[in-house]
This record gives sequence, C-alpha cells and structure tokens, in this order.
Amino acid sequence: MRHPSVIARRVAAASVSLVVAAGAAACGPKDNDASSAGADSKPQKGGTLTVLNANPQEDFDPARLYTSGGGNVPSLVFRTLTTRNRENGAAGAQVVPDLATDTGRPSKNATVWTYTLKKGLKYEDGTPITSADIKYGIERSFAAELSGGAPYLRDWLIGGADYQGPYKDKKGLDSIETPDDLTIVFHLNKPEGEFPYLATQTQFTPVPKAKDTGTKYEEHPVSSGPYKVVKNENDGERLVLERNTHWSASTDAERKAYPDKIDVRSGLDSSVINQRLSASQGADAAAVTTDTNLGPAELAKVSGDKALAARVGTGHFGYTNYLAFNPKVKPFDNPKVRQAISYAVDRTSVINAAGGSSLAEPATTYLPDQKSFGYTPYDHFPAGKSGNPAKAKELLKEAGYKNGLSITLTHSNSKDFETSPEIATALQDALKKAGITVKLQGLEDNDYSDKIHSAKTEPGLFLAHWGADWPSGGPFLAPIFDGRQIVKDGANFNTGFLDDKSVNAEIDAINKLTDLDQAAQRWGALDKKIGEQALTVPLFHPVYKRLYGKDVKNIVISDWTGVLDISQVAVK
Amino acid sequence: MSALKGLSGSLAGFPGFALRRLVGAVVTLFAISVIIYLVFYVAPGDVAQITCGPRCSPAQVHQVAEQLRLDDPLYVRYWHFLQGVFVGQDYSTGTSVQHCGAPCLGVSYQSGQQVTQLIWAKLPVTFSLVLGAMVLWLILGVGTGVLSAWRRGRFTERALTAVTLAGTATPVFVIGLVLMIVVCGQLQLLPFPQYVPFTEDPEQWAWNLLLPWLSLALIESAKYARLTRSSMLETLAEDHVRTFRAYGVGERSIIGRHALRGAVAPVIALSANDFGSAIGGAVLSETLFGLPGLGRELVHAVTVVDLPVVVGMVLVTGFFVVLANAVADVLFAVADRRVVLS
Amino acid sequence: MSEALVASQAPGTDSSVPGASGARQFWRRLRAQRAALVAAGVVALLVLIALAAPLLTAIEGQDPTTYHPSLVDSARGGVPVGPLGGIGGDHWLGVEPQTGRDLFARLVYGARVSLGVALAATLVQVLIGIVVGVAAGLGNRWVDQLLSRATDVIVAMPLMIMSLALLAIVPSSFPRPVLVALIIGLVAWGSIAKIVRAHTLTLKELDYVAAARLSGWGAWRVARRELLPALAAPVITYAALLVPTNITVEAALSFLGVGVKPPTPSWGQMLTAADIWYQAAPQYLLLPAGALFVTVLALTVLGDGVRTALDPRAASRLRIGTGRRREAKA
Amino acid sequence: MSPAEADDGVLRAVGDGVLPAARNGVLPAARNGVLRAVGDDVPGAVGDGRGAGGDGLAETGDGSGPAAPGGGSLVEVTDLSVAFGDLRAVDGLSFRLERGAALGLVGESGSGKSTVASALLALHRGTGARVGGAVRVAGVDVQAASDDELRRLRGGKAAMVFQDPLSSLDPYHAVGDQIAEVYRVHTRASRRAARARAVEVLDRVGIPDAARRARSRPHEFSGGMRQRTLIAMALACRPDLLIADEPTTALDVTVQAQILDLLHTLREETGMGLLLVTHDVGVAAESVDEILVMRHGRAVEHGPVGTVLGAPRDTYTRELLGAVPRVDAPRVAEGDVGDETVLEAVGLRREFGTGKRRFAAVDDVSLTVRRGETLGVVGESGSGKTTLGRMLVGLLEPTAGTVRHEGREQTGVSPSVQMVFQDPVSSLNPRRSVGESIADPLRARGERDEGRIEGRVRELLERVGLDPDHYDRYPHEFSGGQRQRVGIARALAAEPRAIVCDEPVSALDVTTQAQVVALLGELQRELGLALVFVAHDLAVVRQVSDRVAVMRRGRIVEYGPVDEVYESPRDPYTEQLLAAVPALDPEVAARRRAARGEPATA
Repeated sequence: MRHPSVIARRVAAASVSLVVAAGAAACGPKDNDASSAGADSKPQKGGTLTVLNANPQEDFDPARLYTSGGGNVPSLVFRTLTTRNRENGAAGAQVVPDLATDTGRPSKNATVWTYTLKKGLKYEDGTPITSADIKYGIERSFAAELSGGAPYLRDWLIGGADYQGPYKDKKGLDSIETPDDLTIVFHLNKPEGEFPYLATQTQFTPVPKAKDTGTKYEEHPVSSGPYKVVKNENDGERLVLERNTHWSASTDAERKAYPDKIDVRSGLDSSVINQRLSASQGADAAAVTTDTNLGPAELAKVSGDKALAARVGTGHFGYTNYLAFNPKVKPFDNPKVRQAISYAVDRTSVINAAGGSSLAEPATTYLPDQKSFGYTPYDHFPAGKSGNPAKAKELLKEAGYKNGLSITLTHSNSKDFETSPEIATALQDALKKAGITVKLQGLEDNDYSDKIHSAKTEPGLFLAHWGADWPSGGPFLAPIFDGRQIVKDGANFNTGFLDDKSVNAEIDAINKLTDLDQAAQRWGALDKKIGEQALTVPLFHPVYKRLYGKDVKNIVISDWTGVLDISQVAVK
Repeated sequence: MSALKGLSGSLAGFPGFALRRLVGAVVTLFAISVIIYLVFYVAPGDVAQITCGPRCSPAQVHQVAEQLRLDDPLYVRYWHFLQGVFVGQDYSTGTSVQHCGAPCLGVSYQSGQQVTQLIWAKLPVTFSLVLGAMVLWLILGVGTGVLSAWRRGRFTERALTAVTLAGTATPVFVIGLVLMIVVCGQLQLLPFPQYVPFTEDPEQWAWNLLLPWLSLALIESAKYARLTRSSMLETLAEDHVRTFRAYGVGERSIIGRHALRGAVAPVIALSANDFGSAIGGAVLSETLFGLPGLGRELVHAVTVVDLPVVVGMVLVTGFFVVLANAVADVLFAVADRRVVLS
Repeated sequence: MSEALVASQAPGTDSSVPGASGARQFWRRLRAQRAALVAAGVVALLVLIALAAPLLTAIEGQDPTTYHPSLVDSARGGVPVGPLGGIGGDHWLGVEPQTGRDLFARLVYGARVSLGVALAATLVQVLIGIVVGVAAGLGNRWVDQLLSRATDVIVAMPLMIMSLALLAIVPSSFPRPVLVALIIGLVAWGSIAKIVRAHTLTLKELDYVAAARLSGWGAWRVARRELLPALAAPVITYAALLVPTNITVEAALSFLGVGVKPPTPSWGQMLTAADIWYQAAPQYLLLPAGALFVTVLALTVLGDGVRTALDPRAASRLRIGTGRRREAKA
Repeated sequence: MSPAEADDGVLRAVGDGVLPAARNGVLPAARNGVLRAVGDDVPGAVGDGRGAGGDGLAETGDGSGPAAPGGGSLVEVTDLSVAFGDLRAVDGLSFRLERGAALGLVGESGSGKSTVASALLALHRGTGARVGGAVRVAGVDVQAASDDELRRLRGGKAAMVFQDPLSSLDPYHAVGDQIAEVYRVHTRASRRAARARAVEVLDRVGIPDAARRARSRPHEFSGGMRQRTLIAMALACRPDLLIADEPTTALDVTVQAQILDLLHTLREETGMGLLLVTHDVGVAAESVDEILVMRHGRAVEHGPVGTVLGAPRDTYTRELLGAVPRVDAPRVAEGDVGDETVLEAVGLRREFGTGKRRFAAVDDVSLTVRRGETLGVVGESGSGKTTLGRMLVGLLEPTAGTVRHEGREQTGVSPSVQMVFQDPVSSLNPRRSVGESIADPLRARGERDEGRIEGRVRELLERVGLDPDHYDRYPHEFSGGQRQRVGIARALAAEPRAIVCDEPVSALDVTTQAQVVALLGELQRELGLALVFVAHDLAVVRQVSDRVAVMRRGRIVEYGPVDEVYESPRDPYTEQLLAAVPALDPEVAARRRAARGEPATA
C-alpha cells in the first residue's frame, strides 16, 4: 500500500495496530504461484540480497521489537526458543522449535512451561548460548528504557506486572528458572496453552549480560542467528548483515541463509521501492522488500505485464479492518442502529478505496479467514456486495429513526488506506443511501490514537484495525472482547466495552487447551457468537502483494506473515 | 581615506554586525525552543505511551514517563534542556551512565541516541542535497536570466520565461517522481537516488544525487532567472551603462561586464537565503528521494513526539536560516561595496 | 529573508506615483501589456469557474463526491474503465481511480479550494505583514527589535512545526481549508513584513509625512492617512506574486499530510494522490498539474504586469535617460 | 535632492539596513542619499586641492585636438529637432562649434539643452525618439553613421561628462579599470598600457596618488573626485570635443569651482572643444566663450558670453538674468524686524550612528530668530543645516540643548513653527488633493465645519497666488513652483509664528525661484513671520536674509548681520565659500579663478 507521507507511514507502524511494525512477518500464499518462480533451478549459496524498505529498522533491540513470529530481518540475527514454520501457506502458520528442542513442555494445567536448549549453540563471538541469557533477555524487556514489546510476558509471568527489569531490580524475575545452562522453566499466573507461540517473539532471544549496553545495544546486537550486524547506520536506515560463522545450520532447521550478505536500505518512498523492484536493475535484481505492498496504481500497471506479474508474491496476514462502535455513545447503544449500519456498508467501494479487490478481500467475520485462526464463516447482517440500504432503513425505523440519522465517523488523517479519509469517505457515501448522514471527523494520527484508546474519550463510531501477534484467535479476540482487559486509565483496546461473563469464561477455557487445533475451533465459534452483538462491522482483510527482483529465488510466503521470508530467499 | 580601501570599506562594520547578528540569532533560537516546548505541551499524543509502545500498561507508561522526566512541570523540563545546552547532561542507557557534553541537545526518547549525534549523521545528507542543487540552479537560473535579458523582447526571451515559469508552477514531488520514473525507471540513465557518503565514493555520491539536484534545480532556477533578468535590465537602465554606451563600449561588453555584475549581489543574497530555507525545507525532496536527511528525520520525530529530536533539529535548521541570512547580508555587502553592514 | 534580500527583492515604488488618478494610470499601464491582459483574462476565467462550480457540475450532471464503483476495475487496483480514464459524455474528464468520482467536478470544485486557500492565505500574510512591518518601522528601537526578532523566529520555523502547532491548538471541527489558509498565512508573513518595514522606514522620512506630523496629527493618523496608501503599491505587487506561491504551498502541505482533507477536493491534494498514477492513469495527474500550471503561470504574469504598472521605472527601463531631472518644470 | 539633504535622513537609512533597497530605487531619496552617505565618509575629501601635475599632458596635448583630420567646424548642428512622442524637446536648432572653442548651452528645465547634448552622440538611437536635421561632429555625420562609426566617435572623438558623477560610474569596477576599458575600446592597447593611461589621466585631473586610487571604486571617492574621474575618462582617448552635461550641478560650490577651473585648464592645454550644458548662468560665464540660451527647444539668443550676459537682447534672456540672485547685491527690501524672539535654539546637538560611527551632525548650535526677521543658514553638504532645521521644528529630537518657542521650551512638533520643504515633489502626498493637504492643520486643530475649512483653504490658495478652484487637484497636476506655493499655504494654515524653509527654492528654476522668494518676503511682511532660510546657495541667502549663520561640520563658524558677513567675512571658510561662487561677469570670473588658483599651486 502506498503511504505518500512519512508521517502516515511511520505512525502506521508506531501506532496501535500491531505487528506490522519492524519488518514483521512472512507467510504463504493460498494459490501458490510464487514457489514455482524459483523452482527451475536449485537455490545456491552466495551473493548479496538487497532489501528495499520504507521503514528503517529503528528498533533493533530484541527487547524493544514488537513482531509476529520474530520478524523478518530481525529473525536473521535473533534466534528464539521457538519460531514460525518457514513453509508456504497454512503450514507456515505452525510454531516449530528453534533454539529449543521442542515447542515446550506444559505442566500443571499449562501454567508451567519447560524448554531445553539444543547443544552447541553459539553467539557470533563463539561463546555458548545459555538458558540464563534467554532469561536475561526476557528480563531486560521489562526495563522502561527498553519498552515496546508485546504485553504478554507482563500479563502472564508470575510477578511480571510489578517487575521493572534487571537495571532497577538486580534480583531478577523468579518466575523464570534456569536450573542448568540448557533448561529454562516459565511459571505463569494462569493457564496459557499458546505459550509456544509467544516464545517466537524476539524477547525470547538470548542476550549475553556482559555485552548488554542498554539503550545502545541495538546499535550492535549480538547475533545468535545466521547473520551478524556489520553496519547499522542512521538509526537502522542502512543495515549490512554478513554471515555469522559461529552459526551452524545443523542446529537450525528453519533458516536457509543462502545469500552471503544482506544489504538493507530503508527510508525509501514506497513508489520508489516498487519502481526499483520492477526495473530490477543491477543490485535491485536481487532485491526484495519486507514492508512495502504494491499500490493500486502499480497494480494496474503490473497486471498488464506478464513478466512483472510473475514476480509478485501474494500472501495473507491475519488482519482485519473494521468499523468500531462505542455502545456507551448514543445512538450506538441501540443494537438496531449498529445492525442497520452493518447492513448499509458498501464493501465494494470500501475495498476500492483500500486498493481494489486484489489488495483487499471483503470481511464479514472479525477473525481473519485462515484455518489457524479457526475461521468460522458467518455473516449475521448480510449487506451483499454493495450494501442493503433498504434493510438498514427498516431497522432504523424500528429503532425510532424514521427520518434518517445523523452520526459522526472518526478516522485518522494519515494516508494508510486503513483508517484513512479515503475509507471514511467511501462509508459516508454508502451510508447516505440508507438515510444516514455521516459527518467525518478526521484527527491527526496521535490525536486519533489517544482518543480511540482512551475509555474517556472514545468516539461513538470510528475506523479501526487489528492484526495477529501470532496466527491464533487468542491474541485477536482476547484484547478486544475480554471484559477484564478494559483499561480505565490507559490504553484500552476493548473498545466495545464488552464484559460478558460467558465470553470471559470461554476465553479462560480455551487458554487452558494445549491442543492448538482444538483451541482454534473454539476461537472461531466464539468469534461467531460475539459477532451477533454487532460491536464491530468487519470491512476487509488486506492481501499482501509484493514485487521482488528477477534474480530472487526460493520464494516462501507463509500464512503467518503474508510476505516472503527472507531467511529462505536465494539470489544465486 | 585609506581605511576605505577595498574590502575593509564594505566590511568596516563587520565586528559590530557579527556581534549584533549573533545576539539576534541566540535570541531567535531561544524563542524557537520555547515555542516548540509550548507547542508540544499542548499537542495531542501521549509521549510516554508512544515511546513505551501501544500495548504498554498504565504502570509501564508511568515508568517511561518518569524515566523521560515527562511528569516534571514544563519549566523544569525546559530548564533541564537549557542545562544540557550549556553544561551538558548525564543520561542512563540502563547499563551505564553516559555523559552528553555541552552543547547537548538531549537524548532521543525513541532511540536513546544523543540528538547531536543524530544531527551530525543527517547533516551531510541534507547539505549534499542542497549544495549540489544550488550549484545547478545557479548555473541554470543565471544562465537563463542572462540569455533572456540579452534577447529581451524577442522570442527567445518569451520561450525562456515560459519554461522557467513552468518550473515554478510544478511541485517538487510531481517533477521528482515523474523524472525518477522516466529517467531512472524507463530510460535507466541514472540510478534511483540513494545516499552514498561523499567520503566513501565521491563519484557515486554525485551520480546518485544528480536526479534530486536536477529536480530541485528545475524548480528553483526559475526564481534566479527572473531575478537575474530583472536586475540586469535594471542595471541596463542605470546611468553608468549610459556612460559606457556614450563611450562606444559594445553591447556584449555592457551585458557581460556591467549589467551582469549588477545582478551578482542580489543573486548571491538570494542563494544564501535559499540555502538556509532549503536546509529547513528539504523534507519534501528527502521524503521523495529517500534521502536520510534532517528534514525527513524532523518529520518523523514530530509524528512520534520525540521532543528532544524535534527541538534539536529545528534549532539546527533555524540556525542555518539565521546564519544564511547574515551571510547573505555580508555577501551582499561584499558584492555591492556601496553597502554598509549594520 | 535577509535584509539584503528584502532590499534586492523589494519592488520599486516611486513616491511620485500620482494617487487619485493612480488607478486610472495603473489601468492604462496594465492595458498596455498584452501578456498581462491575457493573464488577467485567464485568472478571471478561473475565478469564474471556481465560483460557478455547482452550476458547471449541474450541467454535467455529476458531483465531486459520489462514488462510482462500477466505473473502476477493482481487480486492477481501481483503474478507470474505458479509454482515456473513462472520458465520455457522462464524465467529461473521466473518473478518479479507485473511487470513480467525477474528475471534472473535482477539478472545478478543487479550483474553489485552491484559489480560495491561496487568496485567503495571501490576505492573512498581507495583513500580518502590514501590521508587523508598519509597527516595526514606526515603533521605537525596542518595538522594532522585538518585532524583527519575532519575524526571524517565524522565518526560521519549519512549515511542519507551524502546521503542527496550529493543528494542535485548533479543534478538528474547524473547517480545514480555512485552517490551511491560516497555516500558510501564519508561516509565511515574514518576508512581506520585512518588505513593509523597509518601505515604512523610507517612507517615514519623506517630507510629506513630516509635513503631516507638523500639521499636528497623531502618529496613528499619520500612519493611516499618509503611510498606508503609499504602501499599497509595493504590497499589491508583492502579494500578486505570493498568490501563485501559496497555491503550490497548499499542494506541498497536502503532500506532507497536513493539507486539505478528503473528500474536499483541492488541486494539491489531487496531485498528491495522483502522482503514483502517472503511468496507469496519466490524465489523473495531468489534469490538476495542468490546472495548477495554468493558474500559476497566469497569476505570475499578471503579477509581473501589476508590478510594471505600479512601478513606472519599469516601464521606462529600457529608455536612455538623460540624467535625473533635477529641476521641476516651472 | 540637493547635497544639503544628505546628512541625516540618509544615515538613518544606512543604520536601518534599508540601504540596499536604494539600489533598486525603493525611493529615489534613499537612493541618492545612501550612496552619498557612503562616499562622504571620506573626511576632507571635499576640500582637497587638485594635484599640481601637468607634465603628463604635455605630450598628450600634442597628439590630440587640432591635429584631427578634415577642416570645418568641430560641431555643426543644422535644424536639429528631437521629439519624444508628442513632445518636441528640440525644435529646429542650429549652431556650430569651432575647434578649440567653448560653447555654453544655457536654459531652464525643459528647454531641451540636455537632449541636444545626447543628440551629438546619437544617444537617442534605438529609443524611439525621432531625430531630424543634421548633426556633424568631428567630421562624422552622426545621423547617417553606422553603429561602428558611432562607437568610434563616442569617447574617441567626442567624450561626454555627465551630471551625476556617482551614478555615471559603474559602482562595481575600479575607476582605473573603467577608464582602461574605454581606452581599449578605442585604441586596442594592451591591458597594461590601458591601465597606465588610466593612471596618467587620473593624475592629470588631479587625483592624488593616482596609481593607488585607480584601484578604488567610485563610492570610495568624494563627489569632486568622482567628477574628476569622469573627466579623466573623457580625456583618456584624447577627444576633440568634450560635452559636459551639467557637470557641477550635484557638487558643492567650492568643489564646483575646482571642477570648472580644471575644465578651463584642460581646455587651454589640450585645445579641445567644449560644449557645456548648464542651467546655471554663472557656471557658463566662468567657462565658455559663447553662450546659446535655449527655451522650449529653440535658441532664443546666441553670442559671445560677454555680450549675451552683459547686454542681452532677448526679453527671456533678460528675465533670466534678472532672476539670478547675486551674491554681491545687498538685500533689496528690509523687513520690519520686531524685538520679540520667536524661535530660539540653545546649545543644540544631534548625534547619529552608534559606536565608532557615532558623530555629531549638529554640534552646540545656538541662535535666535525674532518676529519679522529672516535668519539665513548657509552651508555645504554635510554641514548639518538640514538637521538643524528639523530640530527647530521639532521633527528631530536634539541629543542635547533646547528649542524655545517664544521663550517656552518646546519638545516635539507645534503648529506655531512650520516648515517648507525642499522637494516640492516629495513634500506633498501624491495621493491626496492639495486642498486636503492644506486642510490638514485646520482639521488637526479640531475644525469640523467643512464649509469653513474649504473657505479657509481657498483663501490660502489665493494668498499664495494659486487659483482657489484648484482645491481638488492633485500635486502632479502642478508645476514645481506651484507645488512649493501649496507647501507654503499648508504651512500658513497652521497660523505659525515662524517658518523654517529648508532649501525652499533649490529645486526650482531661477525665474521660479525669484517668484517664490518674493512670495515668502511678502508673507513675512504681511504676517510678521519669523523665517529661517536654510540654503546652500549663498546668493539666495543674501537676497532674503537679515542675519546669516554659516555652518560647517555641524558648527556655526560665522553668525551676524548679512551684509557684514558677506562683505567682510571673518572666518576663512566663509571667505572660501564666497570666492567659489561663480560670477556672472566673465572678466570677474577670470580674475577670481586666478585668485583661487594661486593658493592651490603655491
């Protein structure tokens, strides 16, 4: 997607949404045309892979990164206890062991998780990786200086809520035990069957205490992965990674590490990135991007060019764009009004505004339409392709708004094509047909984030989006619909203020399950049930379409991240 | 009488001038920093929340706020900033305490880096962009201006006027993008711009920046063409040109030696000024061409409410604007020695 | 802007420009310039188009905000269906990619915003510039110092920061085009203030101003009656050249994301959205770019014409003088 | 703008940094003033005598002048007419100038005299002016000459010296280079030879230390030195003819005398012909053999200088000569001087600039003016007389000292002391009708009755000799003299006890001058006004004043009854000033030139 303004682009990354931050994810295409691209010749080691990105790798400290599955570029340097499966499509949404020998051994009703490290793991300087280093790495992420990661460790580990990190609290976190150099045990305050997913995040990267330089660590983090940082300029704008000779492929089944060198150049305008990838000249022939989609304009051009179209990788990342209601604000306290709006939306024009049917798919469920999320199709308030204004009017009449209704839709002013004015305008146009007059309230991005995530200032109707911290219903539903996660004096994500005992109980029940397939099914069913309350109007799921250079081979796109995994890419 | 010889004449008042300008600059920069503190005080965006990350708990946000001293009253924070500027300040990286020597503009909330270091990293980029573009636009602009003053009233002049106006009328993000698509993408004459430090490879430095330079020059040269032309025409109407005509000096010599000389002072003054404002206004082109300069960094810092970086960057760009203005006046006085600095 | 630049860019004025008959002379001098006349015609036409936007779109049968999803190819990123971006009887200039909104309607409504913002911003600049410039020119040393410093601060403040400041202070319900005009006006009054100050300093030494003081009038009255009318010529001249600049600044603000917001169409915002469509839907870029170009060109030529008409020296620039006339005709 | 005005307004302009604006002519006043201010920094430059050198010329004199080929006159103008649009600036003029002779073209503004000078070098070519008749200069048919021939003529055979020496030199190049450039155009000499020639001629015109000063730029020279430089440029190519267009108008009287002496000497030594264009009959009398009086583009009288000045035949010539104020003629009408002191200055001092550039424009000046009395204040540029005038009316605050109106200390302006300004153009707001301007003091006094105001204004207009029906007209519709009358009417409207006249007639032609002076005298007698008459022109001051104060560098050097000061000056500076005033009688002029020359060569 095109973000013409740096502001918009940066804020999109920095603000609430999620994961997309910091060179996130990779996952496989459904219709896997991409894997065939590199099939004609076997991928070889060697060469330099160029990464052309819009967003600099500003945070390169494993404690500060907020990634889904360990990120794309960071995952070349940081190994974690577990990691995402580097396979195409749905298989890529599974969690697999990385530093550990398995994905974790639960006990005591999934409140205690034990991991054993593989033997012979080394840092870039040849020193061995120990379980204490992993513990230290996690502890640092609690330091205020190194904030930024996901909230789960704080919420799940016993004593996590009060721990202030190793700089202030030398004693450490008792709920992580390291009985020996290869074993690490986590004690959680409640059952969490999805702990193996969490262990893919960069906070589970080993950090040698002796090498820790606090906020300066990100300038040269110590590598445990196949590449080490040899250059980090301008706050992550230019990164050069070279082979870490102490990394051994025999301990790492996931990362292929074909290129000898990775050259990351970021801070580029998105249209320039796509121009360069399509021109595919010189070093750009061996270039990929991990954060820039094809924009609608470029898509129009690419779709007419077969050679170019063959160099597009398509993927899906668990992500939903939706309209959110605040039922405390009139008239959205009336379910009929919320339903009427659900009927009235025109998903076709919304999708066009978001870049067209190739870049967005209509959504009627809150959960992404992927198996790992336990996708259970439903459409409680069928609006068809372009809205059902008649039904909406009927409902409004029932709700007492015979002569139509006037409401305000709050959106962000940044041009992210997600919560941006373009989408809001499309909705405004559609709701007009149902006799609903929409007044647009565009806020500057920081203002927008402040307002929609504060229980005190949350507007009645606004555009929002949510993405997956890992491919499961848990991190998708719990923060938004778990009544115990309503935050009164801080960032609140339960924007519908839903505090339903049965929903809360079901969330607890699913968290106890360690069979992730079974859990997925139950998440899907819960989503369908919550959907009846019409607290959100799902609009669309984005589709990732990314160009890569003509010499790039071995394209792997998993459903976990939706973009090509650069640990698999070869340029020879 | 001899005190008036040569340069010393026009620069006779220089020490006093420099002192007054220096005091003025300090006052200006001081005022700018106060304004920015006030603006950020009222601006939306919870700094601690943004710095901490979206999913931080209120307790964590509070810790971050405490660590960044965000809970202090505004005047205390500003005083702290001033202390940094004049005596330096200490800051913690978590594992150790670092000293940021005066003039210390603080430490970035986001990256924990010293702002002065950030500025030193970005400055060469912006300088490269602006300086190169300036050379080009001076050549293009003054050349066009001379030509149209010479061929005044004829077709050449009208054609040149139209072309230069076309430059003025087009925003850089349109010219730049179209040029990039055509020249770099389709014709592949130039590489897509990326910043190569001059110290690393001067040739690549220039080669990579050529397109941004050209785009900026196309837009800016119009102004210079117009200024050169009108200054020259004005000089041509002056009495001393009449003198040389009355002494049989040819038109070519009058244009080249006398009229053009009259245009030098205003052109120099304008370019010094433009240099200052281009340093501050490079954000558009830096964004478009993906050059990691001051302007882009500033915009980013604004969006993430990274106050120390914003203050630092604005002070630096402001400093260049103020400096450039003073330099413009000095150069003007040097170029036009009838002028006295004050 | 440095003092030197103020000086070298300050348009010439002549205290001998006659007043009441000045308007008549002004028109006579303006009429003598063909290019300026054509430009004035173009500007008048543009203003007319902007004013008549609802009428024109009514004739076309379209409006600038209605989506036409059926006119764009959703699978191809929303590129308009049909040749030349969907140009036809229904949509005279085709439709906008992605949304299918009518481009003609957006272009003529965009003229309203672009011209309106530019003119309003110029007005703000001129008002602040005159107040500050005159006050600095007439005030004592301290007033002058204070105002000159304030001007320096404004000049040295980046556009972004000023925009942010205003966006922060002004509630979001405030009409955006007005806000954009204010932002431009409040950011860029520095140079006009400096020019006005320079003129004021010169003018206040003029004998007729001294004579007015001797008449017993207070400073305010002298400023209003004697100074302000004399400032009109330089201010109008400079302002005429500010308008086209402000149009491009509006576009730049849109590019930075602090300009006029959708669905309100403005040329700058159209340009910003359209630049990536340069290859897939060229008319989408060419229309606002062409409109902007014609407008800026016309306004600049007109501005030059106004300057020439107000500055008699420009008119006689190419004649050989035979010495400044020392003796007045008896 | 007369040299006199430069002193204060200008320096302020410099201080405020508007200065560069002057280049682009933000205002003509600033433009002149500023440049002057810079140049006048040269202390003592005004007074420096001319160098003794003459040796350089011995050789150059041989090669030029009479040796030129071809017989006939140096200049032959036959039935010349020049028209700009509808205006016929020159209309059927014919005259000749023989080799080595000197002709003065004399006339008031608008007489077409400068146009004739330009026509001799065809400077109107390509400007749209229509030129008829025949002009031959040094054997070249100027009308028919090709551009190349014309270029050879210009500077080579006939060289021109312009009125304003500062603006006539390129401010950006060293004076030596400028002369060398001209020399090379005509001689193909080497750069080095051209520079040597430049130094040579600069030395010849009396620039001290010419080799070094050749590297200076014009603004580093005083006004007199600049004019010498222009003359040097003219000499460079050894022309047969020197055309001098008002060469001394912008100069102080003492400097004027030096320049005229220089022209005289050069002409004697080189034998070149001189065509002198001037409005000042005295200047012509000092310098030429023959005079041609012009009016409305035609010749009204032509003859030897002694005859024309001594026994003019034409009525206009007589009128012109009659109007010229004489420095040796005592005051005609004595005023009725009362005893009461109307205006008094005690120890006035005014400083400008800060720091090192601080200087006192007026330094410890005390004077008194009584009812019905005229006090003349005379001085050269930079003497502080204008600053003094402005302090007297309260437009400028004195740094020290006090101004008293009828014995009471006064700060700021007061209706009882008014001012008449020098420049009739800039002293009236061009945007307001003259009636409005005159009504200002009435309204400011609180008069609200429109009928009474208009009645009073009409009365005043009539009183100063203007048609009361011109109430609604704008300044540009009036001539310079009429505007000055409007200015007087405005001053009178305030019912003042005293009027300070700051160079009230220096911008006017002599005939107009006489009328305005007469009007002021009448008004004074009628209303018992006290007048302070500030002027650089010694003759005018003598004509109007009861007492006179001579100023130099901010101080009064001599102060007393006018006849005493003029007839037996005690201060040497006063003496020097008086000696420099051009005399109308060529013989007297020659005597005085000799007298002036002696101390300089001695």
